[in-house]
Amino acid sequence: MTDIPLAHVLILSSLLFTIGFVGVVVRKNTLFMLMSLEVMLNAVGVAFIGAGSVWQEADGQIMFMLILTLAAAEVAVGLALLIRMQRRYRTLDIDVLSKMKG
Amino acid sequence: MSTSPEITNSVILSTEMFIALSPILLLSFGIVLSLLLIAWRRSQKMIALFTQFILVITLLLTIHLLSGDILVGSGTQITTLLNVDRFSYLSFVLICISAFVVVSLSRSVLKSEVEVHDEYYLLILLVVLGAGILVVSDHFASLFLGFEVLSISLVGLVGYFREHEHAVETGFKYLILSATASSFMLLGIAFIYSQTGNLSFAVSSNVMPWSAQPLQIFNSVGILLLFSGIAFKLSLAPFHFWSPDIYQGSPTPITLLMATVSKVAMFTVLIKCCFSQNYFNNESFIEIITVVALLSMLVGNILALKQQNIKRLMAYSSIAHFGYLLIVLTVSSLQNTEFAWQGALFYLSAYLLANIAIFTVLLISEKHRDNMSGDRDIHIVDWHGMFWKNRLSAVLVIFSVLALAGIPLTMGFVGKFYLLNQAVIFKSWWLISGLVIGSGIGLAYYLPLIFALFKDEKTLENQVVDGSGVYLVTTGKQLFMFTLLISSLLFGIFPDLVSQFIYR
Amino acid sequence: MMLTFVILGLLLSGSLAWYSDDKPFFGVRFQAKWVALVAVIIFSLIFVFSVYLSPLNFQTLQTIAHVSWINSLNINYTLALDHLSITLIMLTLFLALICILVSWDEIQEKSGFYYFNLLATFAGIIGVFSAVDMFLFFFFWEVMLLPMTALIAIWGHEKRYFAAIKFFIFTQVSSLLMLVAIIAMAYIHQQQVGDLSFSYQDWLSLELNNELALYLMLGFFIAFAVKLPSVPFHSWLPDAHTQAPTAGSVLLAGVLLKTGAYGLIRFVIQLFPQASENFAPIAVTLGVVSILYGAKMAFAQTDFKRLVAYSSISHMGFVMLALFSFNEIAYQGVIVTIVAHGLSSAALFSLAGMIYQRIHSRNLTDMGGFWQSAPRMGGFGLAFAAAAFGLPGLANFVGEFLSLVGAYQVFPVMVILAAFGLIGSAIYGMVLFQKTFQGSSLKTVPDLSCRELIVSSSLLMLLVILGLYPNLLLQYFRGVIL
Amino acid sequence: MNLLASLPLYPLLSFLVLISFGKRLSWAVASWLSVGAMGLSALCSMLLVAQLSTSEVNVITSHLWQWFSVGSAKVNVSFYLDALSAVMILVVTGVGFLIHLFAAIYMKSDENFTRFMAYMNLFIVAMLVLVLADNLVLLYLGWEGVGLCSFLLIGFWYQEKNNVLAARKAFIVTRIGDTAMAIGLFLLFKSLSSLNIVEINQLAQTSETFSLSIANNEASDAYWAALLLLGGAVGKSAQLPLQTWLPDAMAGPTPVSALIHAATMVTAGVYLIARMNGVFIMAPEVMTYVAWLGAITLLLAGVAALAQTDIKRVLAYSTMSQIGYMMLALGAGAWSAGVFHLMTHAFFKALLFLTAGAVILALHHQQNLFKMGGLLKKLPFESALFFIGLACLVALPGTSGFFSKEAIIASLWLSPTAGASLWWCAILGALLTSIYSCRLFFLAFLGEQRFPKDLVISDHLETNHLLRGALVVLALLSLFGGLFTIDLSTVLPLSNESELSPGWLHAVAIITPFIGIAFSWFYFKRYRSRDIISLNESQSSWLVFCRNGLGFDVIYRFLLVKPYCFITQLNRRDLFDQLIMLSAWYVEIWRDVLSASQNGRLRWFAGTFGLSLVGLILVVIL
Repeated sequence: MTDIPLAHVLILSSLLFTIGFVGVVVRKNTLFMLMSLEVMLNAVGVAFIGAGSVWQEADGQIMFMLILTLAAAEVAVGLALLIRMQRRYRTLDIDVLSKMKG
Repeated sequence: MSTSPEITNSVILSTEMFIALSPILLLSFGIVLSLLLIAWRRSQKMIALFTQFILVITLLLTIHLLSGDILVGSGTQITTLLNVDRFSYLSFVLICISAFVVVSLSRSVLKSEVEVHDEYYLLILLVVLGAGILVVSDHFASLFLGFEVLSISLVGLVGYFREHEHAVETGFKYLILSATASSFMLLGIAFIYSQTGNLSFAVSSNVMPWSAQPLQIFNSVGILLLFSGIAFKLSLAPFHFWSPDIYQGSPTPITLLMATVSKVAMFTVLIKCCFSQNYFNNESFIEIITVVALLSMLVGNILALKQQNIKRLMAYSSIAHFGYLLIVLTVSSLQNTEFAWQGALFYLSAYLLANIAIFTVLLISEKHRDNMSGDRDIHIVDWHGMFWKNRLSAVLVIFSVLALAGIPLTMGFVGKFYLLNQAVIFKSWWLISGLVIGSGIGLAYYLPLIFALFKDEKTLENQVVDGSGVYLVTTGKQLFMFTLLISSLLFGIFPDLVSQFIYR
Repeated sequence: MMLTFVILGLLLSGSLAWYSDDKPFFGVRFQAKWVALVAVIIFSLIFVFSVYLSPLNFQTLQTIAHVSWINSLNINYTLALDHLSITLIMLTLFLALICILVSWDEIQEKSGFYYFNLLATFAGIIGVFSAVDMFLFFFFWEVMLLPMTALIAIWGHEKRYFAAIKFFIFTQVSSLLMLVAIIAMAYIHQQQVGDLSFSYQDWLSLELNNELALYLMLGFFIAFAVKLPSVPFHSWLPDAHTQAPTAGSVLLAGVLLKTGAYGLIRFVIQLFPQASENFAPIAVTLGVVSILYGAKMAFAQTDFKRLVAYSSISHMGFVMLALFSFNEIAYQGVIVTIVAHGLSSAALFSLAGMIYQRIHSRNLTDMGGFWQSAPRMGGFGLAFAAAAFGLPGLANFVGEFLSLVGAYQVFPVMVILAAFGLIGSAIYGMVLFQKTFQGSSLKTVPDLSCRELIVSSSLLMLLVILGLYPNLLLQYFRGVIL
Repeated sequence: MNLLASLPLYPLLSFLVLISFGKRLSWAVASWLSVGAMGLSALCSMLLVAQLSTSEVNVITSHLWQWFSVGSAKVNVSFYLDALSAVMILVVTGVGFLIHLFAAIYMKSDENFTRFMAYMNLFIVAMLVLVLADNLVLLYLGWEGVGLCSFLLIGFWYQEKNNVLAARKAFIVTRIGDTAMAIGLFLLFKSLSSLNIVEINQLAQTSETFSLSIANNEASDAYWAALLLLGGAVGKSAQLPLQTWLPDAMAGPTPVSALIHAATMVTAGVYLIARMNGVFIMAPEVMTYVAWLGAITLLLAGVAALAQTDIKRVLAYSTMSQIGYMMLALGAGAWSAGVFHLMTHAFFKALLFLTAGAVILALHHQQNLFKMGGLLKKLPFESALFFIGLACLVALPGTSGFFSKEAIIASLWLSPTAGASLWWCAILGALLTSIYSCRLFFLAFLGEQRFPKDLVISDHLETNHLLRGALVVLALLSLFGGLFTIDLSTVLPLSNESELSPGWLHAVAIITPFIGIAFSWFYFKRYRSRDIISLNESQSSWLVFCRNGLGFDVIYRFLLVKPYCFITQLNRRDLFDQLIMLSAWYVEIWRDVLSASQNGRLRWFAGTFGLSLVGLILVVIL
């Protein structure tokens, strides 16, 4: 059992998570926002796998399976909305969607 | 995508557990049946009636279970994932009531559309199912599952009316933000799991295995991340930015659904998680709770000050109200969690009643204005002089706004009284002063709303409501409004009617 | 039981007035104001007779009604009366008559709802004066506010919404502090005696350590200082008065300020004797400051009602000064001042209402020389202004004299400062009277109608009777040692 | 209801009748009612005085009802007649009756005549209550009632602006005095725990704590109580600090000036000090203050009277100086001399005012002395009466003024609390009095006729026998008033005439008036010579300064009135209100900031998610 200390796994997943988060915040194109969402979810998957392996339990991996299904569902709905946005606003720039204010 | 547990062998699910879980099972069975119904005959009225039927049956079943003695004490544990006790089913009752109201209200909204909207009702049932899972969950996995069922189906509902101008914007915002929030929550769960090794709420201190030494930092950051995910859903202060836009953009019944069902479910699961993990003696967690509560009390009230759009105003006021509710979490010891639960449930029912009333009147005035062309949102100026034109809805709005403001004679005051009781017992002076200042500022926007009902300037500058302004309200709606008014007054003056039902 | 009957009766008759407003009823066009008038007369008679005939000795608190309400927190609906609350309830019922008579033909549109609100406020006030269970007291304390705010907001003058909001927020926030104090007291009672109780009588027996008692006392004191407007929290009163309809300001000045004084007597002085004893110097300075500040501000006003509002702040300063000197003579002075100020400020505001109905302005600059065309109104105006600045022979003087003599025993320097308030009151009394009635007459004003005559003469008669024979009132308060 | 209780009842009843019926009563009915009521009370007071002199216990009391009780001390509405108040009620009702008679005719043409007579009656009621009160609170009631009536009567013609201002000024200045007296009452109650006048006078002597000078500061209770009572007296009797209101009070009709500002109200202060002699005796320093106060007012008023042009203002200043004499007498301990002078002064000052009123009415409301002149020929009757009045004022030997003024001046030299210097002030005052009286007489009656020739003297006053009778009675009273020897020994402590003051004092006192007359005969030759037609008052700055009351008005306006108005205007918008509005504005600012943060951009919302997480972590760590 390659004894990678738990801290390293957690730090890796946190880094990956922050990369994904920054991707959501910075990217202007909606498609890339969805992609960075995926990155964040996968980062969490890594954390779960790491934690699961430390405790020698399958819970972590089951949770990862659930996260995968979640990611799939979200992307499906996200892409559907993407198409609607493209048809309605002819652009994928996210800042078009900011009419409600105050 | 509900997993129906009957397939696995029965040793896991004894009959007694089966009975305890029966309302949620009935609900999921109902969803499957409505899918079949859609496949058989697509008629708008049929699916609406069927959904209402399902919700009523679930409600009756839950009430029957509550009056029975199965759920006494700490409740029955169903597999490690779920734990059913009195309080979860009490909040499930609240959820079913508000879902039933949402369904009956949206029948009139959907009637004006041309094609059949059966998936609308299906999504609402899914939301209720998600809330049901959340309410009884005792394990992070069930928490996660319920959370996701709730959020994904809400995304569908929020952008339902495609041709509304903000539909896409609302859908997208809700999707991205709830996805981020759920990933933050998951990260938190991962960190907690990595430290404690068990995902269920029940506290078990199994020892750290050989190599990794316990990293206390990850545990507290994990709790914080978990709380931030839940706080997002409850639109508490620092994470509240999404709620005004989503409340304004989505169709009114769905706003009501979000304001009531999703928040009640999330709050119940937050209390269950905190009390079972006894986070309350974790000093930093209490600190976070106090900061977030203070922030949301102040930010929620201050933002609502000059708000003219009624939906956004309701969003801000719900931020403030859940800020008040957080006082319940600052419990100091295990045995008075009972008292905290009672306070929370009473306050939630008062909040629900007030929101349902205001949104019903909002829907009526919206329906009236729709056939007057222009689907701009309802602003306070549209409600001018409503007291002199149709008195019942105006009186209803007055009493529900007073309930939100926490003035006696209404249920809201007794709820606030319980919260204050809680706060004074545990000497959380900061929260008390936050509550006092918050309700002071709150009056600055609740009162103009009430006075607007009395204003009857003859010269309405932006002529939105026609001269007569008298809405034609179906007798059913009037009866419904009358019951709402009577119940809010009755429970306000005689709170024992509700509390003896809770306290058994 | 009769007190609940009076309160509910007032509420029901209010809704009856609202419902039956100008609807044909057996052929006669029913008028809300007649319903209201008849109802108030009936209920005040009921109250007077039942108090008169009841065997209870009202020297101490006698519980009238006791029904359990929220039994989970051991809150029950208990009403009790003693001489203080009987006097104040009688003052309220008398001023109820005055309010209805004053707003007889001032309120034309939506009069049904108007009289509902008026009667509901009276019901709330009677509840406040008689509630003994602290939760019930708080309940009535807030219920009394709702119709009052509606009165100001709907039938007020130009800036009515702002004034109504300011009035409501001021009282609401301060009464929330009181609610916190009430709950804290209930829990102390639970710790010391075992069971949770909100009843005032049980609390009297609690002993609290000094520091905690001071905070609790402050919680109550701030709520009542806002209602009895003492200086730092007084700024809602002038706005509420100027914008309220006549009956509203008569009610506000005549009775609502007295709930503050009643609260101070009942729930601050008697509940926390030791804490208020060592809080007394601050409270007395507050009282003196509000006397002088009220008089100074009253002199600077050009609006009739605003001037009278500031004068009530000054008068209530005397109450605060006398109350916190813990002297038996001063306590009697407080009782007389409360009743006298209730009558004299109600009189001045009804006068303001009469003038407003004639010239549709409250500004002193467009008044002048009314004595020429309205001698009777001038006479009454002079008498009421004289009452305001404490002319002996009228009730205010007896109150002020007793308060100052009593307070002098304890705080001589403060009383000397307060005496400058007497000069200040003379100055604004002169300004008020001379600017309206003397000087060159710009417009001719019709003299008092017979209704207005009844109102003014009844008020004046009471002021003179109390002025020349105050024992009528003081005999009940002999030997009440604070 | 014995006789004493009925004394104030008659004018009260006539006041109520006049007020309630108002304009509906004709002149005849109204005047009969009011003058009749006055006559009745005058008669009643004479009977009472007669009853008093015969009764051996020389006190008559009548208790009406108990007003209220201050702790153990009972404050009740009851009247107390002894020698001192007997003198006062004689003066008040006697002179009051004659003035009412004159006023009924004088004010005949005024359209709110009934209101005027009602106020006059109310004034008499208040004065009687003041004089007969047996406790200080009832006295205070009379005291304030008198102040209110003087306010109403000064501002009777309220159309003109300056009448209104004069009335307000009179009321507020006297109110300042009243407040001082009220504080005196509180102090007296605190130290002697009784408010009854007779008790206070006895207790003051007996109780040791009262006059004991407390160790640290030397002022004892008696000192402060006496000083405060003096403040009240000074306010009402227009003495030095609070005297500016009296000259302006001449804005009211002349009978008002006669009744209130000569005979009765202004003497209330003297009565108060005389009545509370028990307290004053225990504080000798305050007695000297009273004396010095009287002396200084005496001189100031004399100087001011010299420079006046209006006939009524001259008389007003002369009243002020004569009251200064009374204060001087009381300060010096010559109690009965002071009260005696009060009585005689009431007679001749009422005579002077009424004749001046007759002259003013005859010249169609001309009050300026420099527009009169040569009236001896035109109005012989009035000039004779005026001459008699002036004679008594100047204290020519034989007149009542002579007896009373001599009594005062004689007792000054040896009295412990007064001294030689005060005696010289009194003499100087007598000199000044004689000078301004002669100036007044020469200007008004001798010299050339300075009013337009064709002015027909309105004679309806001339022919009225009733009026003339009243004036003659007053003249007789002022001439032979001195002969009534009123015996006040029972009430007031005896002053020490035992050892003889040096012989020459008496002579000097008698000669001074003649010196003054001689001096003014030559100095004012221009005024009385027949050929000078136009005379106008000199506008030299010094004379104008004196004419305006020696600058007190200016000082007070500059020191008190202006700053008070400035402060009130400065803070018109109520500082505390601003503070509250400031906090509301602060919340407003926060609202704008937060609503700007709701800018609707999705990326910003996600960003805030991360930011708030970092923030919360910081909170946890700190």
